Formats: sequence, C-alpha cells, structure tokens
Amino acid sequence: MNAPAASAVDANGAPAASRRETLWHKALWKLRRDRAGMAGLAVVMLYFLAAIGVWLGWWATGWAEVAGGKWEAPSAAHWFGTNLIGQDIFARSVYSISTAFEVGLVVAVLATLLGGVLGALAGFFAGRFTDELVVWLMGVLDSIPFYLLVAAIAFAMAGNPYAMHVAMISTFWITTARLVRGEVIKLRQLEFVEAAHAIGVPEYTIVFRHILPNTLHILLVQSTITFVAAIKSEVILSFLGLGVKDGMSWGLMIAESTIEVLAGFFGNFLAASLLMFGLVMAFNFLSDALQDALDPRQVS
Amino acid sequence: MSAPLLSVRDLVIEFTTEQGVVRAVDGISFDVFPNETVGLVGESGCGKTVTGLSILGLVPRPPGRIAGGRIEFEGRDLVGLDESELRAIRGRDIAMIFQEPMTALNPVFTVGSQMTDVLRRYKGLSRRQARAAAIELLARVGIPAPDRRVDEYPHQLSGGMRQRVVIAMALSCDPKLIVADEPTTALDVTTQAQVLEQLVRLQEEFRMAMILVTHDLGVIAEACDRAMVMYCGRIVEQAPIEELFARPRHPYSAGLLASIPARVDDERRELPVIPGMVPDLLHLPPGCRFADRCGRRLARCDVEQPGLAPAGESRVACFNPVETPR
Amino acid sequence: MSALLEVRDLRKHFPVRGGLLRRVVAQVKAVDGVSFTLEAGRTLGLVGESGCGKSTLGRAILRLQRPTGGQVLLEGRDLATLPPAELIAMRREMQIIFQDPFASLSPRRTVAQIIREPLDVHGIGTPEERARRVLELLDVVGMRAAVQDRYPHEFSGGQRQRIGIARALALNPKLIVADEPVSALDVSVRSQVLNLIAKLQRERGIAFLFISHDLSVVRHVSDQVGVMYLGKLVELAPTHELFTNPRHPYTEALLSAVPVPDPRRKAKRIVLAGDVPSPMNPPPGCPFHTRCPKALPYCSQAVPQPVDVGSPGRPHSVACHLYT
Amino acid sequence: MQFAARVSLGFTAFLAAVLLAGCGESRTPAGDASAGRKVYRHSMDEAPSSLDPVQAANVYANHVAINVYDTLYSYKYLARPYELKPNLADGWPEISEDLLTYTIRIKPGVHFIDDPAFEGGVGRELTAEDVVYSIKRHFDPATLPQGAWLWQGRVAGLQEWKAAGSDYDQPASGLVALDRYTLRIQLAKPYPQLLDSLAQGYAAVVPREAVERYGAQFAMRPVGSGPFRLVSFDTSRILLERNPKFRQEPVDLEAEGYDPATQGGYGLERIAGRSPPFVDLLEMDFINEPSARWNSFTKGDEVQYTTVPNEQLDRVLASRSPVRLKPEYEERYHSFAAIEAGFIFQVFNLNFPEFGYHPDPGQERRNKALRCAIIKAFDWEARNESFYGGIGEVYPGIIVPVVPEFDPDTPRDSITRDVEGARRLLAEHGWNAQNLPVLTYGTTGSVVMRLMFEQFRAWLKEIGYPTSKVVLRQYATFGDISRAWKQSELPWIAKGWGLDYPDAENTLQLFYGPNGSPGSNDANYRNPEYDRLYEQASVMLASPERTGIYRRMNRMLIDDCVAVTGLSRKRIHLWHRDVIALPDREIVGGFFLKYVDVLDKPAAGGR
Amino acid sequence: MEMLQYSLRKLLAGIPLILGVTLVSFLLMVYFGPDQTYTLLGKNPTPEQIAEVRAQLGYDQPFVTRYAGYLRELATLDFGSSHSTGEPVSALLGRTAPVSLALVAPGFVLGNVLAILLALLAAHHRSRWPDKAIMGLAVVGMSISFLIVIVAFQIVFSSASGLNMFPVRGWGASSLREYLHFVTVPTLAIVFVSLGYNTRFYRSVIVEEMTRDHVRTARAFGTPPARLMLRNVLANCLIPIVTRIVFSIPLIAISGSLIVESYFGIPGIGKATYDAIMVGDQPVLKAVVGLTAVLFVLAQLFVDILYRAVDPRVSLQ
Repeated sequence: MNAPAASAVDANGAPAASRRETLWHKALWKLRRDRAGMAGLAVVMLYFLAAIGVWLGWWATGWAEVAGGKWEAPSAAHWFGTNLIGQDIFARSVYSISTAFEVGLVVAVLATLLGGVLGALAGFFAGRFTDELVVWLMGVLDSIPFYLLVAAIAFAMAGNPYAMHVAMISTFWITTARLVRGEVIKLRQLEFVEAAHAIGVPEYTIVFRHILPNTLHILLVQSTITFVAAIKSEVILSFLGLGVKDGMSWGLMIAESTIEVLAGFFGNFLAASLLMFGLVMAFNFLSDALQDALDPRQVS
Repeated sequence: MSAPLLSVRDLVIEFTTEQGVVRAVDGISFDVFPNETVGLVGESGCGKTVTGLSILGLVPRPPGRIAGGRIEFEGRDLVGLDESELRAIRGRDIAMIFQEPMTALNPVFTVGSQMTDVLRRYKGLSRRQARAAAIELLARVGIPAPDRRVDEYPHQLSGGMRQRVVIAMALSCDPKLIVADEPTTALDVTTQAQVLEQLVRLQEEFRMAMILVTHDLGVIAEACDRAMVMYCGRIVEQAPIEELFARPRHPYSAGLLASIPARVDDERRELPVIPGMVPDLLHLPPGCRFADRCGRRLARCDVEQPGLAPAGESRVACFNPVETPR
Repeated sequence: MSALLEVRDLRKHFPVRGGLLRRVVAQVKAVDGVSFTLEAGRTLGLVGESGCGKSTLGRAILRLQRPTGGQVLLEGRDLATLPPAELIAMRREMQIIFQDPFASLSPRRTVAQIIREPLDVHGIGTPEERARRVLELLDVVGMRAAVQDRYPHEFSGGQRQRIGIARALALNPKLIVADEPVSALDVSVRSQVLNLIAKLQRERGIAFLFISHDLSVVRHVSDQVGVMYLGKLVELAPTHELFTNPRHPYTEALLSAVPVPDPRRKAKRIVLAGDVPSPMNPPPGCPFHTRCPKALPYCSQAVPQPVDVGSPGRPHSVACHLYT
Repeated sequence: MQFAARVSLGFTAFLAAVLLAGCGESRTPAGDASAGRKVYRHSMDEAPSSLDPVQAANVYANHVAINVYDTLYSYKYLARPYELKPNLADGWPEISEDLLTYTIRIKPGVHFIDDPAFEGGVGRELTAEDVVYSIKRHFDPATLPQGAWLWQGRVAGLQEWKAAGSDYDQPASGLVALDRYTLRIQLAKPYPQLLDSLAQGYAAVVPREAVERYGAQFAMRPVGSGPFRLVSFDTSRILLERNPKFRQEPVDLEAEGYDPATQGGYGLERIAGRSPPFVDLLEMDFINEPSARWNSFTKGDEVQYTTVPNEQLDRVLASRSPVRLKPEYEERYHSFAAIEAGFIFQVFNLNFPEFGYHPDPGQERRNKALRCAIIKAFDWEARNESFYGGIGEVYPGIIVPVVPEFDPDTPRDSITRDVEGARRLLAEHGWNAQNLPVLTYGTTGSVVMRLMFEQFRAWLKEIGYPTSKVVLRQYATFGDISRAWKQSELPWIAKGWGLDYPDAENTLQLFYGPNGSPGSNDANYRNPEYDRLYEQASVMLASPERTGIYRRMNRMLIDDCVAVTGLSRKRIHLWHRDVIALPDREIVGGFFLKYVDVLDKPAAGGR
Repeated sequence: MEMLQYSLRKLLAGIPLILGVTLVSFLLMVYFGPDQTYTLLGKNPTPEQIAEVRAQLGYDQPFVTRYAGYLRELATLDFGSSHSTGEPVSALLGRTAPVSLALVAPGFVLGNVLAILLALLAAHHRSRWPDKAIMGLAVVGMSISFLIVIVAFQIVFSSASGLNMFPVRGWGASSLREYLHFVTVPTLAIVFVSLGYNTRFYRSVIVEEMTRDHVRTARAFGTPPARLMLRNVLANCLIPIVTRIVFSIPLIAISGSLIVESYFGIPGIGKATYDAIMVGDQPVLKAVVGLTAVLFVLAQLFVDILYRAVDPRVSLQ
C-alpha cells in the first residue's frame, strides 16, 4: 500500500507543522480522541480518588465497625444494607477500592519492572546463557498452575500478608517478559542497534538507552493489563482464603455473600461485583485505548 | 481506434487517516484499449498502486473508499458494484499480479491447489482437468518440471518462480485485462529480466491488455506501449512510450528521466536533481502540485491547477511544458 | 597511494545445527574467501543479487559480525582479531550507513542525540563543542539547525538518510561502508543523496565501500566495482572497464539484464536459466557453473582462482576457468 | 459470513436442547442398579478424610466407621441424654471390685463381610482377638493413629507393647483375648469412661487380614461387620449398601429409649420388631456449602436429610424457642432440634506473660483483670445471633448442657456483657490504650472466622482496646493453626470441642495442667487445686459427689477468667416425611443411620 | 526417523524444565508447605506422638533425600498413596482427571469454537458496527470476574430465586441426561468467562492474517468470502490457535478448573488438588505438579508436530 507519508516536511528539512511532536505527544493526542478510553480513564481516576480518600481517612473509615443489625435491608444509612455482623456494606465496598488499588499498583509496578528488565536482558542476549536462564524460569513458572503456585507461596510464606503479592508478581512478570523479549529480539536486529554497535556503544548501555525505551509502550500497556489481572486474581484468591489477610476486599465480600445469597440477601454480592465490574471495565477500556495509541506501527 | 476496454473517468479515491481525509487519487481519467500495455509510473505515494487496486474493487475499506468517478470496463461501471458482482469479474475478466511474490501466495496450500481452485471455479473443470490445466499453464510461464512443481508449496519455490505462478494464475481464465502492480520490483535483476520478458510475451500471446504499475522507468521503457506519469494523485503526463522518453513535456517527467544514473553516461558527473520533496497530501498547495519543486514555475502555477491538455503526441498537465527539439 | 583497507581471504560462515544433539551439520557460506584492497579516498562498489553475501561482507569488515576466517587490515591493523577494547577505539575510523532509513534511527531519540552519540561514546570534546559539532554536521548534510530537537519519525526517508550520514561523519572516519544507502529511496530523492555522498568523498577524502544491487547507481559512484556471487568475488575491475568490458559470464548476464530506460535501445539479453543455488549447499567447483551459458565440464570440478586479465595499471581480476 | 451465522444458529439450537434436557427429570443416585431398591440419601458438610477406624477422629469419619464396622458398645438410638448399650458385646462387662479389670463377652456368630482378604473370599467370624488387634493398632505409629489418648496410661501394657516395637504377635498385658469370645481389659487406674471409649469409631473392630492385605489403601476399603458395606467413596459422595450378612437383632423401641411424648410424631413405631438395616442403599453427599446443601434438600429430589443452615432459619422457623417450623415446611418435613454435644469457646494462652502467668504477682493480677475485662466485653448474644442463628445455648463455664453434670443455675455474670464494668476494671488496674498488649487473633482463611474476628475487635474497641492492637493472623489451613495452638504460639485461641462421650470429664481435661501444650490444654492453665480435683474425679464413677467436684472445677475456671465460654450450637435436623428416622450427629455420630427407613410409596425416591 | 529424532531431542530439552518445576514446587509445596502432622494427631498429643507422626510421614528426612525420592517417584510414575485417605495417587488421578475433562471439555470447546466464529464475524466486518459490538461485549465479558459469573449463574439457574432448573452442585455422568444436568451451568460459566478473552485473541490473529498479501491475491481471483475465510484466513491462523488450545490442555487435564470444581463441588482433579493443598497431602501434590510439568513438555512437542501438520513451512529442525 502506498500510504501517504504521515508528516509533512518542507524542502529545507523542517517539518511543516510547527508544533513539536514526540511519540508521546502523538499517543496522547490519539488517546484524547478515543472516547471509550477517555471514559475509562475518567472512571479509573474517580476510583483512584476514592482510594486516596480511603487512605487519607476521608471516608469509609467505619468499614470495620458494627453499625447496625444483622442483614439490614438497604436504607439511607446503609446503601447496600448491612452484613452478618451488622457492618455497613457500602463502607466496606468503598474501603475495598483502596485494597484493589494497593494490590493492583504494587503488583503491576513490580511485575512490569521485573518483566521489563528480565525480558530485555533475555531478548538482548538471546541464545546465550542469560536468556536460557530466563526462558527456563518462565517455562518453569508457567508450568505450575497459577492457583497452586499462589497457594504454595502463601503456605511457604506462612501467612505473610504479602504472600499474595509475591505470588502474583512471580507469575505476572512472565507475560510482560515474553513480550519484551520478543520485541527486544526484533529491535536488536534493527539497524539503529547495529548503528550503536558500529559507534562503539557498550552492550549494557545499548540495552538500557536504545532498547528499553523502545519497549516502554509495551510496559505501559502491560502494566494496565497486569493491574486488572491483579484485581481479578485478588478477588478469587481472597475468596479461596489465600488473599487479603487483614482488611477488606471485594473477594472477601463475595466470599461473605455466598452465605447470604441463597437466603435472599444480595448486598455484599451486588456491592462488590458492581464496584469491581466498574473498575475492571474502565481499566480494560483504558488499556485498549493505550494499546491503540501507543502501538508504534500506528504512530510512526 | 477501437472502443476502449477500460475507461476511467474522474476517479477520486480517499483515505481516512488520523489527521484527516487524504485524496490519494484526485480525479484521474485514462483509457486502456485492447491488447495494449499501459504503464503507470510514479514515485511512492503518488497513487499508482491504489489506482490499480481500485479497478478490481480491492481498495482496503476502511480506511479507503472510492469517492467519485467511474471505472467503465467494457461499458459497465465497476464503481458501485457489490462484492458478489465484483467477484464475478475478478480473475475472470480482470486479473491482478502483485508486487510481493514471497507473500502473495497462500503458504499452507500447494501451488496446484491454489491454481486449480481458480480454474475449477471459473472454468468448471473437474479436479483432474484442472490439475492438467495448471501443469500446462506452469509450463507456459516457463517453470521447469511443472508436474513436480505443481505439488510443491510456495515456500519451496524461488521468488521468480512464485511470481510466475501468480502470472500463471492470472492467465488461467483468459482475462481481458491484467493489472500488474510492480511485478518485478522484488525480484533480483537477472530474474526480473526473465519475468518481464515472459510477461510481455504472454501478453501478446494471450492478446490481453495490461496495466503495468511501476516506479521503474526502465521497466516501462522495456514493456509498455504507452505510459502515464503520476504525481501526487494526479496524472501529469500521458504519452506513447518513445515520445515520453524522447521528449518528456512535464517538468516532473523530465526531471525524473534526467536523474536516472543509467541515462547519465559519464560515471562521475553530478546527477541532475529535482529539488525538494513531494508535498504532504494533507497540505497540498492550491495550484500545481509540482510548482514548489519546478524550475519552470509561472505565477499562475501557484493558484491554478493545470489539466491534461494535448501537446504533440502527448497530453500534459502543465502551463509551461518543456519543449524538446525533435 | 597505500591501501587504507586490505581484505584477505575473508570468510563468514553461519553454522546450521541439526540432529539429536544440535551439532553443526552444515555451514552457510555467506562470505567465502574474499580479498581486495581499497585505497584511501576511493570508492569500491560491490554489486550482486540478494543473498550473495555483500551485506555480510560489509558487516564482517566492520566487525559487526565476527569473521570466521581471514584478515581485515585497516591501516595495517587486523580488525578481525582485535580485542574488544581496542576495537571500540578503532570504530572512530570506520562507520556505516544503512539501507533502511526507518529502522536505522532510534525512534525515541532526537536528531541531536543521535548525531552526538558517537562523540559521547568516544568522549570527544566538551558538551558545548559537541553541540557545535552537531550543528556543523547538520549543515554538512544540508539540514537546518532547527531540526536537531526533532524525532526521526518527523522526517521523510531522504532526510533520515541524511541524519544517518551525519551520524556516520561525526567521528571523521576514514572508511564508510554504505549498505544499499539509496535503494529504499525514490528516484528524485535518490540523486540528492548520491550527490551528497559524492560530495563528501570529494571534499573529505573518505573511502567508501558502496554496496548495492543497483548497477547503475554503483556505476555512478564507484572507482572500482566488485561483483559477488554466492559469497565469492567473481570479478573486480575499474568501473568503466567492468561496464564496457565484462569478462565473467555472470557479470555479462547481470549487465544485460538491467532494463534500459530508453525504448529505442533494446538490449540483447542473456537470460540465465534457473535460480541462485542455496549458499548452504553451494555447488562444487565454480559456484556459477549451474547457470553459466559458457560452462565447461571442468567448471564443476575446481574452484576458479582470481586471475588478472587487465592491462598494466588497470588491474582486472576475474575468477573464471575461461581465463585460466 | 453466512456460514458463521449458520453455525451460530446451530449452536443456539444445541444450547436450547441442553437447557430443555436440564429442566427434565433429575438423576438417579446409582444409576439403574438402584431400581426397586430402598434408597436413603443423606447430606453432610464434609467428607471423612479416611475410613480407617484408627483415624476416625471426627463426626464425619464416625458416620462411616460405625456403620461399616462394629463397636463393642454403642449409644441407644433414642435415649436422651445418651445411654450406652451393648452392641457387639454380649451384655455388660464383668467389672472387678477395684474397677480395674473388665471382662467382656463378645457375641458369637458375627461375621465380617465377604472380601478377597479372607481365605476363600468369605468373611470369617469376628473374635476377641480382632478387638485386641484393633485397639493395639492405636499404639502402632505406622498406622498414624489418632485415638491412642483414649487408652494411653489407662489400659495397662499398651505403652510397653508400643515401646517394644508394636509387634502384633506379642501380647499386651492389659488387653487379652481370654478365648474366642472373651476379652479382658486390665486398667492401670480406674477409668469410668472405658465403655464410652469402646463405643467410639476408634474402637471399631477390623480384621487383621484386610489391614495387612490392603496396606495404606485400607483407609479406602473398609472390611467390617457393620450394618452396611462400602460400594464407592470419593470426596463428594459415599455409597453404602446393606450388609446382607448383618446379624438379625429386632429393634426393641423401649430398650432404645423411645419416648412417645417427644418422639411420637416421627413414625418410629414402624421399625419396632424388625431387624436393621432397613434401607438397601445409603448415600451420603458431602457438600461444603450450606446453601448448596440446602438447595439440594429443598428441591426434594436429591438428599432427604439436612440441617437447616443459619441463614435459612428465619425462612423455615415459625418460632425459635421452642423450635417450630412454618406450616409450609411442617407439612413436608420432620424436624428435630438437637443441642450440640460440645461447645465453642475461646481461651487465653496463659503462657503469654502479656495475658497470663507472670513472675511478678502484681502484673499477674493486672493480667487477670485484663482477661476478665475482655470476657466482659464479649457479647455472646450478638455472637449467637450472627453466627448461630440465635438458637445456640449460651451458658457459663465448660460443662456443656448435654451432660448430666450441667448446672442450669450457674450464675450468668461471666456471659453477660458489661462494657462499663470492663472499662472500670481496666482503669482500676492501670490499663490504657497505650499499655494494652497486642492481642494476636489466629484464624484460618474462612470468611466466617474473619467476621468473628471483626466482631470481636469491634467489641474490644468499645472497652477502649485500640483496633490496631487486635491483630489478625491468618493460617492457610487448619493444620497450620493447629500447629500454632499446639506449639503455644498464639495468646488467644478460639476453637470448638466435640464431646467424645457424654461426660463432663471430657471438657474438664481441657484445663488439666499436665495436658498443657502440645496436649489439649491449649490455655496452659496450671492450677494445682484444679489438677488435684481432676485427678480425684477422673477415677470416680458417676455420682453426686463427682458432680460436685466437676462443678467446683467449673467455678474455678470462671473465676480465673481463663476462657470466654461457652456456647453449644443447636442444630435443626430436617428430613423428608417419607423417611423414618431420628437423626443425630452429636455423640460419635451416625449411629442412627442403621435404623433409617424409607416409606414404600410411589414417591419413595422423592420424585 | 527425523520425527523420532526430533521428539527425542525435544524430550531431552524438557528435562531441565521438569527438574525446575519439580524443584520449585517441591520447595514451595512440600518442603516449606503445609504438613499433615497436626491434622493426623489425636486430641491430646504428646511430643513423642508428634515425632512419631513426622517420622511416619518422612518429614524428618533431609531435603536431598526427600527430593530424590520425589524424582524417583516421578520417574516410576508411582507416587504411592495419599497421606490423608490412603487412596493410591494413581487411582485418585484416574478417578478425578476424567471428571475434570468431562466437566471442562464442553465449555472449552464451545468457548473456543464460538469465539472463533465471533472473531471471524468481527474481523469480516472490521471497524464496522458488528465488529464494534462484538468487541465491546468482549470487553464487558472480560471485566466480569469468574467468581461473580459463577455465583450469578448459580442464582439464576439453580436457586429458588431464579429459574431453579439445574442442580446447585454435584456431579454425575451415568447417563447423558444426568451429565447434561450437571455440566450445563459450569459450562455456561466457563463459556461466558472465556468467550471475551478468546474472541479478542482470535480476532486479532484473524485480522492480522486478513491484511496479508495472499488474502488480497485470493480476493483478486474472486474467491468467495466463506472460502476466503476458511482457506486463506483460518487455515493460516492455525498456529496461534493450535498453540493456545494445546497449551490449555495440561492445565485442564491436571489441575482442572479449581474454582469451578470447588464451587460446584465436583470431584475433579482441581478440587482434589485444592483439598490436597489445604491439608498438605504431599503425595497428591507431588503427582499433580510433576505430571503437569511432564504434560507441558509433551504439549510442546505435540504443538511443534502439529505446527508442521498445519503449516508446511515449518520444519522440525
């Protein structure tokens, strides 16, 4: 296809557009035009504000208090009613937002970092020992079913509240590392890397100055995907009793709800699943929009 | 002269990009007569490939669309035909040959399977007849040991052979018109020569018309009767082949021809150059699109778009065409 | 004039592994015993069809790929065996220009960063001097100073190629390997870049190894032209000599195959049979004998050695049994 | 994309077919083989982990063990409070004057089921040697036994037999088969609960041939002489069928303790004079989730018996006290409200100097005040309402209501919430938010346990205990938390205890000093006076004097603020009206299954 | 011959993987994992009894001995008997694995087939409303937690508050009707949850393939759309599709669907494994993890061989 050149440049080598355009500016511009993505971002920010409010103690402070009777119906005081021991379900579901962000952020940031660095090293040294080691590790961790691994780590860490985080990080980095490794293997063969070699740039400098920055789009998108995966896994792990230790989370609420739903009380189930659905869907739309905006095949 | 086989009038093709709508082809008109080979030449982005694709209704949609004009084939307007009507024409009346022989064939089926697929659909042959026909066609396009090659997969063939297979497929239903999009560009020089010669020979043998889309003026010179030079979505010059090479009228055609190293006999002389760059299709000048780079620019060139007008044996879109003495 | 670059029997083989224990079962002989010399300030054109090993040769000379055998003497020092630390220092002397103007510039770095990087790596000058040098280089390749803060994707192919050239010039190298520098460019832009390269050579006395599949381009820029086929240099002669008096049957066929952009001059064409054999299993004897219209029975038995068929002062070497 | 549309249409049709099939009839439990056979389906919340009697540690395992095996004694079907009766034993034992020698006769002619383990595949007769063998197995480490504590230090010679290498061919002095049908048990000290111990699943009689033949798999392949024999077993269901060789013993309702006044409505008269078992096939479904169990029951076509889950109580009950069903349930089901033979309670681990014993007597007094304040903060009423449907029975101390020694008149101040009193107590002893120690609350991952913790933490907050000082520590499995308890790692232990036999001694031993960790005295309570009384009472037969001692010990525990106690849960058993039974799972568990009958009517299968 | 050699080489290459998986899982699940001592103790244990139980379970042996024992078990495929029930592990796997397969297979097949159809539909109408609708719904589907789906489906299909058509839980497969009775709700849940992910994945694969030149060639020769989608698009997408499908099989066959099984109380391998984790039944855990790793290696081999079947360009070298 003879696609028209994306940007205009005049005869003297100065781009016609006077505005300075980095790839990031372009991506941002594309992102702004993506309505679903912007809506997703807005909702995520809303949730994030809610989480900050919880952290700062502005609201949902009474999540642990016994504020009413057993299984009260929704009312002005308790929007989603109360639970078995009379706690306000709404406060608990709002508090759980902060748990979701705490888990999501910790896991997404660390797993992405780990995946990015290991993936880049493996990709750059593809075929050498470093690579074989990383690939082997990925294969090993991939071959252990996720929930088994989480349970095992939870046991091995003897009830440590961060066992769940460790377990998720130790599996979620793999996808990122695979993608980064693949991309780096591709990048490594590109001529600009060869050019760096030809100039005499040392190998590690090439990895961190020339190659990693070119995988940032993958890392960014992956971190949002990991964030969502972490939230979803947290729910299931907490439900299984392997997740959040102290505090409250949507998974724990859903676990509570299983006692209630067949008695006809849906407060916990509705509050937790609606709030969670909202956040996860917003994140998914945001993640898709980021992917579209950052895809270098479309940008350059 | 007989009636044109293909008659394109005021064809406009638009593409939607992130920055806005771009006219990749902007109101071009030309005719192709039976049995002639017409070259469509220009640099990348000038709209030549899209023009070729539009004839078969293959402009990818979205982002592209035919925004105006007519493409009349044997008097029937192909623009606005629906997919199933177009399907009846594709391959049977008009066939197409693509640039990339490496990827143009389906890698998971044998050559024979892909050829018989076409043969059986159009000619209603039995499986065995189709296979025989395929072998014969392969032989005709100069593939050695066609009875063996017919059962091979595309990746087992060299680039030249693959391109021949595509040609054989294109010939398989005796089309009246072949659109060949850069058929030799991806091939090595020695193979390119073979394929090009074959193509010219077959065109004569099968008595077809051919549109040869290419950026290579050498290929045009070797294979075409007539050529059209495109620049920025418009045809700037249309001329019989000898006339074009001997007396290019449009400054762009002239510059293009001049800058070919092979036409500069003295090895180390500085090459003539067309200054500047092709304008961005999103920010086209109001007047002649070549004006910015043109050494023969007049005041009116900046405000008015020249249309194709007869100039000798050629037609040229220029207010101040080059005059080359005979 | 002394030789800037001397290549002796250079070989680059890629192992092919197979079998239960992934042992090496075959070698792809991408470059198989190539020798030539290049004098300072001259241009050697290297032509051949895809897969003939010309790009690998270029990279092996710069030691972007470690040669399997042979010597590469740059100003008398053998690059093929140089330890890494000294190699980095030697990189100031030799640079490369790439084919793909899109892939050869890091998309996340500005033009100034790209051009300055060689200076940074080799610690040349103060930061201010480097910044000045970047502007100087931009001027040399015909670009305005204002572009230095922009990113590569904002430029067209021809301009990126200029940026690539500016980067290659930053260290004032004595040798530049230009690997298909114009084959991705349109005709009208191509001549601009070719003229730039010619000007640089004229003004700065840089030696070029100019790799291209396009005979007309090579003819235009080179002092000397080598023809490669299946990893071997089959013919090497001064440009005019080679184009007017080709001796190797392959060169003859190659020259005759180029479409001539002149409808009046229909050339008599030598059409070769078949395709280039795989470099993994090159035919025994002369690699070209499977397609050669003049092949003798002896050709499939012995590898022809290069012989000089030129006149004194105009060396013309050809590796063909017809001349031995 | 017409073809895609066609395929999706086809799929929709398939889905519709599946849905239609789904709303049709439901399953038959054992396929066509069950046609014409009497089937009873029973639901339980957990599966036994092993069917080997040496590991019959809980009510689930006992449900199976005592139905596929025989025990020397068992509990009467209908008598409440529980009373023993001879089962495999031929009448009551001869007991020596000093209460140390028991001579027990065994019924002749009792055979094991046919099994390849026996010579010729035919079950041989059960003898006194088998009883000796079965009890010895608890002193063989290789069997991973769990019941040794019942006889350890009480039956003479077993410990020595074990020390000598657990060789079954060697005799153990206190456990001897005098002849084929006579067993003599020699005690080291009087053991009033011996006969109760012989009614346990632990004491079920197994044949040596089968144990040796099946090795580890014996746990999956019971070979016994009980009323049923195994058809299949996995973690979701066990299938038992009638043992055709089971001895004929017609039911004497009166001897079983039938009380027409309270048990008249269940149709139990039907089984009088007939020999159990009455059903051909006994299916037990193990369903963890209460809701699923309930659904399976109320749909009427699956299990025929269940207990009412707490969250359904309001739907089912017309009144909680006394327990009465709503009419729509009353007409479909029989019901029986049974109080648990056991209780749930919390103890402080007195080994922790922050809460318990302390070298400084003053600090120890302050610690006691702290414990008492926490006990006062505990809101049994709310706990009962939230987690036990409000029908559990709350009482002071550790003598549970089902034992005869229970005293309904014990003052209830230790189970009455008194927030003001608690605060006052803390203030008086100088406790404040700063110096209160961290209370680590261990639980498993279960969500109910968490809610209990949160409730507890909320109560403590009301008496001024900072929320940050009541810390949850989660253990992934029950095994892990058990280890923490046994290794004395937690200052606060919340657990339940099920009675092994209906005697208060079984709970009083929980605070006997020498039973300290890793023994059953998780509180590590060490009170010389208490220990002395325990030792005195433990060799006494039931008597008003012994009851007096028990109650004194109970009082000491209450006064020392050692435990927050106690609550006995009430279970409401519900079963289809076509089932003739009086379900019970409190002592040993499952002994009623032998007597279950299903009415022969068209709806017998519940369909 | 080439095939055999290739398979052997692949299996050899799988050994480090198997060693890695067993080592990691042995360390986590067995060595540092939960132990059964305290579940197997009587009510009033003494320190000696604790020591005896540990000795019986082999916990007192040094790490190397225990790990070597594990490898030996893996090599002989004899994992002994479950610590908690005494059931031979082979019998346990033989009993539970078919249940898991029967449980997950319909949902797995439907989830993939349906997803491929939807993906074809979406790809065919790329960037037009059917595509946008399908992809939008896919995101919505992806955003709903499996757990929520299960609970909601149970309420809708199996409870008195809903249709009350299917059993809440349990398993039986003695007749087709019984099988359908039990498998329907889990299947619907599995399909619902996997559909979004699968559709997106397949759509992206298909769209990518649709941009390839040979598809354009086929269109230029008038190939009808259905044939185009099957021969040119789907046939060329088989490698990613096969990869995705084959690699999910070991997880299903060995670890089953833990959540579905434990929620629906289905005696499959997932539940057995979960129970084994919860009580620390090490022989079962060792078998499950070891066999999963072995199956993964086999799946890799199988996939590579399949690649050659679906794509003639792939050679086994």
